[in-house]
Amino acid sequence: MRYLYYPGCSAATTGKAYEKSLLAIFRALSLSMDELEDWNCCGATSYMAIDETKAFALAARNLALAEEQGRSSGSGHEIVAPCSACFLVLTKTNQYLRDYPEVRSRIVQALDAAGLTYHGTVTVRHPLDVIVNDIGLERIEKRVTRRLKGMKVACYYGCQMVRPFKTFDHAFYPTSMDRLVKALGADPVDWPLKTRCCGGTLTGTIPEAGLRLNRLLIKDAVKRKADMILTCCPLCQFNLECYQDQIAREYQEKIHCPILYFTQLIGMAFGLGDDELGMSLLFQPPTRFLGKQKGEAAHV
Amino acid sequence: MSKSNGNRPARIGFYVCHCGHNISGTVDVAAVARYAQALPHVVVSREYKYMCSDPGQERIAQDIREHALNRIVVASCSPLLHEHTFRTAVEKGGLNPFFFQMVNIRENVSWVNESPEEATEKAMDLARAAVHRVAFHKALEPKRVPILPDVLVVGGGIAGIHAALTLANAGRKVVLVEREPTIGGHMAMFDKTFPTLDCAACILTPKMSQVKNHPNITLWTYSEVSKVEGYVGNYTITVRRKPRYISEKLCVGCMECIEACIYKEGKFPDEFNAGLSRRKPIYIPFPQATPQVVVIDPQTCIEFKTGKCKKSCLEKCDRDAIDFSQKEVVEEIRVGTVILATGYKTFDAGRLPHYGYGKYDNVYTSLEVERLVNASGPTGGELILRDGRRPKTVGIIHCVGSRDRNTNRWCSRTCCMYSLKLAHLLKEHTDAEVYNFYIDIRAAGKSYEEFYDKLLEENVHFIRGRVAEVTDWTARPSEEGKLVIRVEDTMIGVVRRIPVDMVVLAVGMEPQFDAQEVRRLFNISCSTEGFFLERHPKLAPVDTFTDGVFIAGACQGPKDIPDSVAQAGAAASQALVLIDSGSIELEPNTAYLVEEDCSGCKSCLTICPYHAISHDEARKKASINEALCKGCGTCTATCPSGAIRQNLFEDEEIYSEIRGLLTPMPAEAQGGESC
Amino acid sequence: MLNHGAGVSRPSREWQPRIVAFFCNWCTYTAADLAGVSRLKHASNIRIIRVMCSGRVDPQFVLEAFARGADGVLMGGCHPGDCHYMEGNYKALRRVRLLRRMLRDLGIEEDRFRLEWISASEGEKVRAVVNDMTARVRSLGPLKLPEKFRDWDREIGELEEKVGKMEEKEHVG
Amino acid sequence: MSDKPNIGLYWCASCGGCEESVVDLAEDILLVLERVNIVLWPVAMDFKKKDLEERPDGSILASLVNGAVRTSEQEEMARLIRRKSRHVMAYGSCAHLGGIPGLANQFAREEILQYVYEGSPSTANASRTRPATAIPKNGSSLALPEFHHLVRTLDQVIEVDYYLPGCPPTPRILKEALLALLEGELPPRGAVLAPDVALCEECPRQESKPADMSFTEFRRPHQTVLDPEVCLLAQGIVCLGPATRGGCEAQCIRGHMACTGCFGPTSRVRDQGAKILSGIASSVAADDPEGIDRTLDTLPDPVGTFYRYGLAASLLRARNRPL
Amino acid sequence: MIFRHTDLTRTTKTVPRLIKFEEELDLGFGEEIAAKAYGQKLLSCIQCGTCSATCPLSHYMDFTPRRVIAMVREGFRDEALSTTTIWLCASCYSCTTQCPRNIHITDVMYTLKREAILRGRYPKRYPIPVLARNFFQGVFRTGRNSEARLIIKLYLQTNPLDALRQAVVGMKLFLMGRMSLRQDRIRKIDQLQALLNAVDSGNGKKGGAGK
Repeated sequence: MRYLYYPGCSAATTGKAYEKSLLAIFRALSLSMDELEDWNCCGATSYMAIDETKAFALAARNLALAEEQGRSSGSGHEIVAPCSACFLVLTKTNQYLRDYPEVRSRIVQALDAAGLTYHGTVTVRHPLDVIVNDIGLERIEKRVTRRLKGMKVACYYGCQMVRPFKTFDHAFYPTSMDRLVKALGADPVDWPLKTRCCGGTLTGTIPEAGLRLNRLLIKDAVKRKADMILTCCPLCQFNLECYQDQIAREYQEKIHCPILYFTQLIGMAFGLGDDELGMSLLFQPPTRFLGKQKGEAAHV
Repeated sequence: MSKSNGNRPARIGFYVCHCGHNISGTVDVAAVARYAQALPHVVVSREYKYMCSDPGQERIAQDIREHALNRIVVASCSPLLHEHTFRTAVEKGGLNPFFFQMVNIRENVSWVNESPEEATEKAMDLARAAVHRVAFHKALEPKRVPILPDVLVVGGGIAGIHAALTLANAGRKVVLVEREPTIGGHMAMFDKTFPTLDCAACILTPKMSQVKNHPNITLWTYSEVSKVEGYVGNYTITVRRKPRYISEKLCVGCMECIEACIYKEGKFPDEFNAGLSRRKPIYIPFPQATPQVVVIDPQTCIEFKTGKCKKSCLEKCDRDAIDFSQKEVVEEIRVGTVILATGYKTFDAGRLPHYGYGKYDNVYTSLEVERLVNASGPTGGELILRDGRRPKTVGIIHCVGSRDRNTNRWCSRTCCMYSLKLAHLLKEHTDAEVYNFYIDIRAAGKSYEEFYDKLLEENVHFIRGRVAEVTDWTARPSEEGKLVIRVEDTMIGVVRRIPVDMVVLAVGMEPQFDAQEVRRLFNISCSTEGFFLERHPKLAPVDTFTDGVFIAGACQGPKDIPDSVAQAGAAASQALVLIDSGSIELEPNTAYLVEEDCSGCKSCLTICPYHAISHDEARKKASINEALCKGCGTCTATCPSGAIRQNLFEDEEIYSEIRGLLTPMPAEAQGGESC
Repeated sequence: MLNHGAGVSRPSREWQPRIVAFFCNWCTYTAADLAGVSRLKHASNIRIIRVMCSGRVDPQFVLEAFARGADGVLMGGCHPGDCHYMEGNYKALRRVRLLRRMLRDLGIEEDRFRLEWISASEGEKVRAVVNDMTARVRSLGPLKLPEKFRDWDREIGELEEKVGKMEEKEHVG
Repeated sequence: MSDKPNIGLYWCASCGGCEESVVDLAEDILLVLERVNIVLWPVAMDFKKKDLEERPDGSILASLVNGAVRTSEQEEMARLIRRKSRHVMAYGSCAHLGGIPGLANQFAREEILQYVYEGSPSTANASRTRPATAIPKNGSSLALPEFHHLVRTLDQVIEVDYYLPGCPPTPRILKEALLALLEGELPPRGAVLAPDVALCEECPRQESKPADMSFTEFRRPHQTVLDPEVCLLAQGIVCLGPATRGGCEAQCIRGHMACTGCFGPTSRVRDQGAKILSGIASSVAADDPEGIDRTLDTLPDPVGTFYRYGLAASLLRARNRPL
Repeated sequence: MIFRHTDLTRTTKTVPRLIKFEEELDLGFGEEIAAKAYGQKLLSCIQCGTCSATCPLSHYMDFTPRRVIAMVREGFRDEALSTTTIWLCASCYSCTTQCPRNIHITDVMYTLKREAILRGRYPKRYPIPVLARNFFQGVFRTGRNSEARLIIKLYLQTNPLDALRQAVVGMKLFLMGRMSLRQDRIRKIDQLQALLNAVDSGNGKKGGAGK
């Protein structure tokens, strides 16, 4: 199975650790992804508010490039988008192009003007889907060299990976990441907030709303004795991790919870090094736990 | 081309119906009448407000006599609705009823087309086709078949029970087939019934024992229909009777054997108590089960699983009723009519994970609560939750799996009322604060609104809003240890979080799990939702499109007890109408063979699914048994040399209809005054 | 009441495809009734001929319809497994598969001839199929075989007389 | 001699086999000649159009015309014969149904001319000469007949009184028709002078046809070793016998060839091809579209198979195409 | 704040009018918005409130999403476009997924945002449209989004004071290498601009940014 890879704009900055760890575990599984050449911003949700057709056009350019590159290089017609927002926008564009003729005709025209064509053959995938459903938990489990025994993990899916398109898991009670965590030897905590919104860009635009959303997520996870929250989106990770000090200040309470990417946790279980997984890029490295784990690693 | 009825030239009477405004609101009826008047052989052309009314029908009969008409065309509604009506009118006028053709300009035209021009043109096209076709019609004699007087009732819930008793009391022999070990259905599980709050068992169990004891009723529980053959008036039904491993004849229901079972306590989920209690492998579903016969579940019985049980039950039974070697019995019965009352199933609340059913102990379905509040239920009527507590606050969530495009679109009709009833019972049992979360309260039944009124005065909370989630995520210390219901109070326009101890999910009604198989078995249709389809939603609510098969109760759509009983009575009387008429006229649309045209090519033999066609070896020709023919016409379409024909759907008739449809319209509809 | 005067004027209107439909009594015709009862408006181009079963539809009827001026022919039957007569719809399906091939070879586009399974409850599907088929046939343009036959026959003498005779021959009498 | 009734024989678009078949009457032809005057028979004797024109209208008792009508000359002759004859008999499949020439209705006239005068591998026609209706020669103009757009059956051009089916009609069919004509015992006009029951009735293999026919594939005779006794359909060979009039004494079947339908349909059938299609397709074994298609893939040319003789007489008459 | 309270101390002088006259409404507004949101079945809303209850932000909105839908349906155009609701929508799609009538409420919110921008009906310096516009312009110029530049711009344009508050986190990110002022560019920016301009000419309407 070969995939195309769409990093998205945050891969180089806030989501650096995500990209590093994702590529690291792919290497560890001897899988490769070919980066989509000359990809552009997916359009993100902000774009929709200004001009939706242009947002679709931006996404459609990526899809068109992917179709062409996949065909000429043999990388297949599946493109992996790790950022949930990119994943949603590309998926949505794909579906709306299929379902709404008026969207299709306008986008086809615009693509044509730019010398591009798109036939709708590309499938957009999230790496969690690829890992759980294509690679399979059995293979993951086999590759684990350091079972993460005793680690309690709150799996946070956020919104845009599971909604509104029923792509590979339930919109409110997804289980893919929980099953993955189990396969790594850790314990997922049952967490009703796992798909509750982190606030997205509201943390920046309307902090009083955005921070509250973050606070209740972290507090409830901690209350459920989670050692960490696992995320699958750069923005979710950023929101949950980077505002903890600010929350602590504003609400005058202690708040501390490591926020990792699910790919980093896989990497840990695979025994990959901290550097490879971008652990140093975290505000709150799960040091306490890593220490505990290092002692046990030898036994596995 | 020659005309098949060459004796007299056609004299056609054409009638177009306004159907109030239903047709004339879109179709220019007068123009259609004028147009038809100018068609060849049309002698009389009229329009009328309601052709199906007495004066409309009388007009046809009178015109036949006065104008020596020999063919009639009526353009009105669907033939599925009124073809029979008009054929009767034609017959009254002294003509063979099959010299008639109906044009559907309501369902097929005025109701589906908006432009008056297009609708009128279409109506004219269809009228022309019928005028062309009717000229080729032949006189036919309808086939009459006798109706066997016995009736099969499938399903022993309240609808099936009521239908069976009605027929039995009218002196008919009834076989009642029920899948479960006892009759009673869902109603037997209910505690009280709305709006009167009678005890469900008190009104149901006498009827159950009547069924058991009625000389005209043969009751086969733990049995399923496996095959249906034949046609109206003459069905052969195969019923498979599963072994109970207890002789129904010998068992007196003393239940000593249950006591004696080596399992000292119940171990397996009790179906009757919705899984809230445990039963043994040998059990009786509930104390008033009918028949009062014990049953052994081979899935859980040690003897069946290992063959090494000491069988203390066997020793205990002094009537030797227990028989581990009992086998399934296949019975075959012959009946003239069938009533299907196969009921419904409740919506699986697990499909909506955000309501927490199966995840949080204290989330219950309404059916579970019925058992929970019932004196003979798992807790003896005490309201003790799964975690042992008694609830101080209860939330009842309406419309779970109803009115939702993500699950079921329909309203389940009963949930509002039973939720009110449960609210009352819960308050009565626990004095808890009870919240109802509803979208709309639908209390449209006799004394239903009054019941709602009563509940309001009982200080039950009514919050208009559909619940988004039930969660154990707490935002305040006051919510700790509770389930929080998150809902918009749409009356106030604010989102509320309401902590409760117990959540009741008012689950909706769905088609029975095997509705599709039953439908195929009895050759009837289902509506979009999967409930059995009635012949007409208003005029034939208990008939199906298969003659002699009637439907009653919730298998036709969500229904409460009064409606189910009413429908069961209606189905029974429809069956009686058939039985008492002694015979039924069948549509004479059978295939027939013109023997001298047949080459004996055998192309038709495999075509007939009813084996009505055989090859006569001596004459080297095909031979059609018209009694077996059901009139699909597939053989007629197949016969490569045109030797097989079909009454009512002769090649010539259909060709002329096609030709009539497509003959170009004269540029200007001819003048000529319509009568 | 509407009043259109003595005749319905038509020539000014754009070309409208004419689609002849053969619907089985038990499923598709009932579904068409349901579409009516549910007031599901759809294209008015369809003219339904009721037969008991899709198995009754003789391929000759389809050809006759085209030859008489239909621009499209639609057949409707019960879903596989649901035929009121057990398997008439399978017979229909087999004939349709072969007839489509033959029609294709005879220059009649596949979109002009269609078989759909529509159960009694699928009034919505009737609307969708009728609309879709009308749109497809409209985009193919008129078939107009009768006009074509006339054009073809213009090369032989005394066309008028000939046509007159043909019509006389087929007159219902 | 003059008291004997006059008979004409003429051929249009045909292979000549029908002319040949008259000779197949063998010694019976002498009996015929004893009773009639042959006043028109271009293939055998020297007749000019003008001879026919000079005859009074209706002076010929019957003309047997074989061949389909494709050219203006054939049309003109047919009309002339019609005028001069009291009875016109369409003789043979081509006149009756269009016949093999009728298969040309799958192609446009231009396609045919292009292929025959330019495209075919054996054509040497550098100047791309095409037949024309007027060819100037030595100051005057030579007229050639017009090549019509369509092959037509005889009754699509003139009224026909009787039909003698077959490719060619059997001697028995011809003899019986002539006897009926001479004895004045003809059936009502428009009749096909052959039995109105399909061929299976007289087929020697009828009994071997199983009651439960179902096809998984169709075969051509060269693809299989045929059982000489068993129904050909039962062996997967497409045989048009069930949809074709009898009267040919199943000669092809006796020669181990399937019926190709030359006698045309029975009187109840309007379109022979559609009807045999219905009969055969209904018995395909598969009931899913893909399975059905797999079986039908073994029947590559449905038009050529089911309309071997009848395309011109079929409901659609020809492949749909612009003029 | 949940309700728009009337200031009781002043009611004696100015009593707010709470009546709506039919002539003040835009009766086609519901259908107009429905059409712009791909024919969403807005009109089939049964006002059950699921959208509001499932919305993680509804308690910050002046009107719950359900009420906005009611306003749109009934033609309360100006009111609907002036709500904070449409700006608080974080595109989490909970409402869309749970709506029992399958109304794509998130798309409706997008449509309303666009309408509000088009008609200039949003508070000046309101961060969300500003963010959107900056985002839009940045992508048009370079093909990619630079988070750092976007955020800095946003704070400078809306609330410079807040920028200071955020600076701590920002600095930390810069130091870790998780934030950079470098602007990525795609190679074929011409192609991308041609594409976006083609959308404009195809629409015949002006496209917000880039101009």
